[in-house]
Amino acid sequence: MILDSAWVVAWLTAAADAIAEQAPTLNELDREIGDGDHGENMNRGFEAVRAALGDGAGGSTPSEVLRAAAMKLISSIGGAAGPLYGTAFLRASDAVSGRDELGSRDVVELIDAALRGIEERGHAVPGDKTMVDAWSAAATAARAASESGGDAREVLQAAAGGAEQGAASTDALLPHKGRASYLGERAVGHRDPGAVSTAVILRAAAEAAA
Amino acid sequence: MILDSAWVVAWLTAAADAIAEQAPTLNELDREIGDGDHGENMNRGFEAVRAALGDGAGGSTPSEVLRAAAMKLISSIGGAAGPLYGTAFLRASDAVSGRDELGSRDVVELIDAALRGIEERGHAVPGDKTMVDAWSAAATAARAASESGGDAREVLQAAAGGAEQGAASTDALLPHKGRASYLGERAVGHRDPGAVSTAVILRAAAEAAA
Amino acid sequence: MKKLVNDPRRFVAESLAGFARAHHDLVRVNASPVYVVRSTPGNGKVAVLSGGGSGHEPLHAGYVGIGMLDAAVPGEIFTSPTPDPILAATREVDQGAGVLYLVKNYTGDVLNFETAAEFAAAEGILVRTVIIDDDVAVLDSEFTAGRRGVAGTVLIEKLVGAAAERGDDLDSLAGLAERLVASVRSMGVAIASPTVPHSGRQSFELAADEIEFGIGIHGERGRSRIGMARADELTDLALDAVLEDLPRLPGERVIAMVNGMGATPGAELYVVYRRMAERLQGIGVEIARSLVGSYVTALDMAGFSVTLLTVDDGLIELWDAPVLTPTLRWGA
Amino acid sequence: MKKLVNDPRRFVAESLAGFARAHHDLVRVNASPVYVVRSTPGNGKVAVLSGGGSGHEPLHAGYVGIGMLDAAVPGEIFTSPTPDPILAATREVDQGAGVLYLVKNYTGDVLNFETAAEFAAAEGILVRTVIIDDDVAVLDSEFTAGRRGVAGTVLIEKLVGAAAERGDDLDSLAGLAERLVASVRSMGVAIASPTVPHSGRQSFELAADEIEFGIGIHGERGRSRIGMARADELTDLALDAVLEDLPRLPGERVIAMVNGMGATPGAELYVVYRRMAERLQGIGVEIARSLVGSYVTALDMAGFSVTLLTVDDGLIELWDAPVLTPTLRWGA
Ligand SMILES: Nc1ncnc2c1ncn2[C@@H]1O[C@H](COP(=O)(O)OP(=O)(O)O)[C@@H](O)[C@H]1O
Ligand SMILES: Nc1ncnc2c1ncn2[C@@H]1O[C@H](COP(=O)(O)OP(=O)(O)O)[C@@H](O)[C@H]1O
Ligand SMILES: [Mg+2]
Ligand SMILES: [Mg+2]
Ligand SMILES: [Mg+2]
Ligand SMILES: [Mg+2]
Repeated sequence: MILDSAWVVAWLTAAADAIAEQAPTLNELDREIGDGDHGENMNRGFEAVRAALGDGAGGSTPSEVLRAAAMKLISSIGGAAGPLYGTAFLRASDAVSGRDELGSRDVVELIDAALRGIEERGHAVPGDKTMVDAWSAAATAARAASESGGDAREVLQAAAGGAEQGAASTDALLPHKGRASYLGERAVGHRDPGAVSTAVILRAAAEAAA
Repeated sequence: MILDSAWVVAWLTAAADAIAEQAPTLNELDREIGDGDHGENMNRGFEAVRAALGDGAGGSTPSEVLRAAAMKLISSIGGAAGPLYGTAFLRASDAVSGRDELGSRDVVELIDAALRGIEERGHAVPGDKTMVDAWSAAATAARAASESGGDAREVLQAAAGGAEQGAASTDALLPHKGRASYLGERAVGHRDPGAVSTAVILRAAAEAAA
Repeated sequence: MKKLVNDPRRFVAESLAGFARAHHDLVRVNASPVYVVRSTPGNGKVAVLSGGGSGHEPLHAGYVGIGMLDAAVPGEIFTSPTPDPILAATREVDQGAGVLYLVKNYTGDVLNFETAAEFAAAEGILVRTVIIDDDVAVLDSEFTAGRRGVAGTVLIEKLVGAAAERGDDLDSLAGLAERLVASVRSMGVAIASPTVPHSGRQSFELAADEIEFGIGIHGERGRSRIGMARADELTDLALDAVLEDLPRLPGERVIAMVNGMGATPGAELYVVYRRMAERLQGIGVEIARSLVGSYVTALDMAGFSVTLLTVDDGLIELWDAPVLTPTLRWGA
Repeated sequence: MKKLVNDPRRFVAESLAGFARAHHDLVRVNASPVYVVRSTPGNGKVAVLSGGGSGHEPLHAGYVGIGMLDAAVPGEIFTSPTPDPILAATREVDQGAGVLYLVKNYTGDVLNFETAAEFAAAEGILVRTVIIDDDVAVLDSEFTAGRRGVAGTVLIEKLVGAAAERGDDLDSLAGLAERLVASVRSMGVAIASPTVPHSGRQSFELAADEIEFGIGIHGERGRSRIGMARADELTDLALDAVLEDLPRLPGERVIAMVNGMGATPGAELYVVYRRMAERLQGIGVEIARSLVGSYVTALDMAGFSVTLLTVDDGLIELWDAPVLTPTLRWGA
């Protein structure tokens, strides 16, 4: 499949499906080191996006669809994840504006922009045990795949794999941001829910392109 | 032992010991069909009596000691049992006033007076599943023992046995007075705590005379 | 369930001590015998006194103050106070105009207040007693101890207290209280049992899907054990029981109360109130005033009760009259 | 634990609907987007707005009214509201003098209010934001999200609300709020976990002899898990943590608060208050005013928090100033 606006719609729809399915797991992870609502929040957000896309919102370019989704996420997720994912998708939209189809380099820039957006909004850096760990691992893997000549689909596969590794890497980390940071040592050994939802979303992106 | 004021003191002391020991059982019975405090209430009352007797309160005749105990019970038990047992001991005191030693007929009158006092205060009749069932069975047994020539000690034994049977008889009864009456049918099969505490107190009277 | 207590036998005394420190501007707590009086005695008015077992906080001590109770006499947990503290409080608050006892209908309370009233009369203090029995869960027949006094007690204490502050005499206050008792009904539901401090045991065990319907405020089991249901269904059950029993005319006005049993958060009580208000609107009963919160509790029992009191303009005026107590405050 | 709910996803909406019906004389609840405003707008004054996840009732909606908040914006359970309702409420309450956001320090609240403030500024509405972080359980370091905003929030909302009613301008109100944040500290203990409606699961499991020390108000686990202890010991633990951290001088005055977490009866809170008052007296700290009750909760969590705010005559005057809200009422 070519990565046009239809792909973004397919991605967001696949993400909505996957988040709905994973919501209980995300709630449970958040219950361990947060307040137990991450799955609830993400599900509310992506169902809102799904509904908006159904109403033909979105647009004719990837950038327009991503912007429409960002707005929905900001206005429906709430909590910490809402502004963070909202900013991520806004920046991703900016990064690919004007293009009708995305190539491998565009995908790298899309993910990079999302990562930078989250870092700027939340002031977290890799290693703080947040979704940033998943996004940054995804960005690194995506860039590597693209530089070694991978096509857009391969870059998305790499990003998804990177995000999953980044999420897994949070188990060992001491939290420095978000609610988990209240627990300090007690949070070590637990996986960050936002990093996991990031991996779920990027895996959906890869599958939508497959 | 002759039934003089020393016997009343011995009786009340034995009753205080027995109530203290039975308090958890009485709480438990009351938990089933009341509010779970009967043992607590009776224990508070008889410990107050014990303390008063220790301070040399009481007096030189059975009647005086019984009156002192009645006052303590009224001012320390509270709940339904307080005024009822208080009245019982007041009337018992009146019934034997003036005598230094009690014979079998005096014992019968003492128990009769206590029963009538409780019935007048609480408006319960035998069969209502209250302490009245224990007192009335005790009174009947005491009268029978006295009429068949039993001495005071034998009359007290009979009263104690009667009270125990009266208490056991409450199991099958439908409650018409006190908290248990709120439960109606749900209280059937449970023993009335006040009837049990009555049996405990009258058994102590018999043992103090033995 | 765990509790914030030290020695369970000192629970009532220590809680009152904290209450006294927190509200010394409004009330004075007498340590022995235990009773609570307002710090500024109303001059020359009839005194309104209530009391009963502890464990129902803020009832009754939380309602002592200007425009409500002159004295509250708390007993041990779920145990009526003995006559002594009732008598001592009566002596302190009587100003010659007499004292009105508002007594919840429990054998223990009735007998102990009766005894205190006899002693007070012997001392020449005018005492009238009105028995409150608003709980429709209990069959009101000669084969029971009669209906229990529950959440409606707060409404009666507020209205009668306002009339006393206004200067009504003892007989008219007793008459008012009796009219109020005739026009108030309550029904309660428990979704979790309380635990009595001295026993540390739950008063009754409930499975995750069971509740007690028609409970009192002492951890007694209820009229029946039924399955857990949605808030709206539980509200309907309780409200229907009240409506069936409340003498009323369509188009009439009520004070509507949703009372929490001690461990139920306010947010849940508003879910119940929402349903009750919709239902009443549906049958043309106007809610003139409302009260939603944990006002008459049973230790840490979870659940709620609904109470309706039919009112007219005169009663609404009394309801709106200034009240200044640790728990209820308005207009002052 | 069982709850009085219908559809868990409708819990916040239905509870607010009941709240709106019960308090229509004081507040108006906007259904979509969801926010609560006082029914009588203060004319020309600076508007004070707060909000955050639901589940902390009566915070914040219960404090909307004369002399306290002009608007409250409740999110889903334990989830910060999104920028839209914050912006909509901001538009409604702004009277040209600007709007002060009082925000509890949680990443979600901070980011969503920040976003709303940017939108509001773009529309030419003056907005100042003050972050409240009174919870000493959390290490205040760059390695954490910083301290949480907990029970102290109520004290700040009352005092700043009174100053706004008095007519203070936006900058001085922000300055006052910052001074208050610097002089308030809280510490909390959970003896039983809350249950989040949508999951139906307890946020943490505690054995009968365990408690969580240093908890927040979202069912997060605390700083540490320790053994259950007597009320006085638990009070000392919490109070010591507060005293260690609170910048203070001997002989100074405080507003002292014992807050219930949702399922803890008031009678137990007074046991805690008793101990706290004795301890403070012992070290020569005068309790100028006090607040004991469930004012900032975590659904049906059981436990308490203690809060101290150092005050002077000026602040006591603001505390005593009239307040007329569904939850706090005096002088009006
Ligand atoms: N400052 C931050 N920077 C980046 N990500 C963050 C930050 N704070 C929180 N997060 C992410 O947000 C997730 C929690 O989201 P969610 O549970 O929906 O919000 P809340 O914590 O408000 O309940 C965390 O797992 C973490 O990945
Ligand atoms: N009207 C009555 N007449 C006689 N005995 C009664 C009456 N009401 C209650 N009782 C007795 O009192 C007992 C309960 O006493 P207690 O538990 O101490 O008081 P309360 O019911 O106030 O908690 C009952 O078991 C019953 O025997
Ligand atoms: Mg969360
Ligand atoms: Mg009892
Ligand atoms: Mg009792
Ligand atoms: Mg949250």
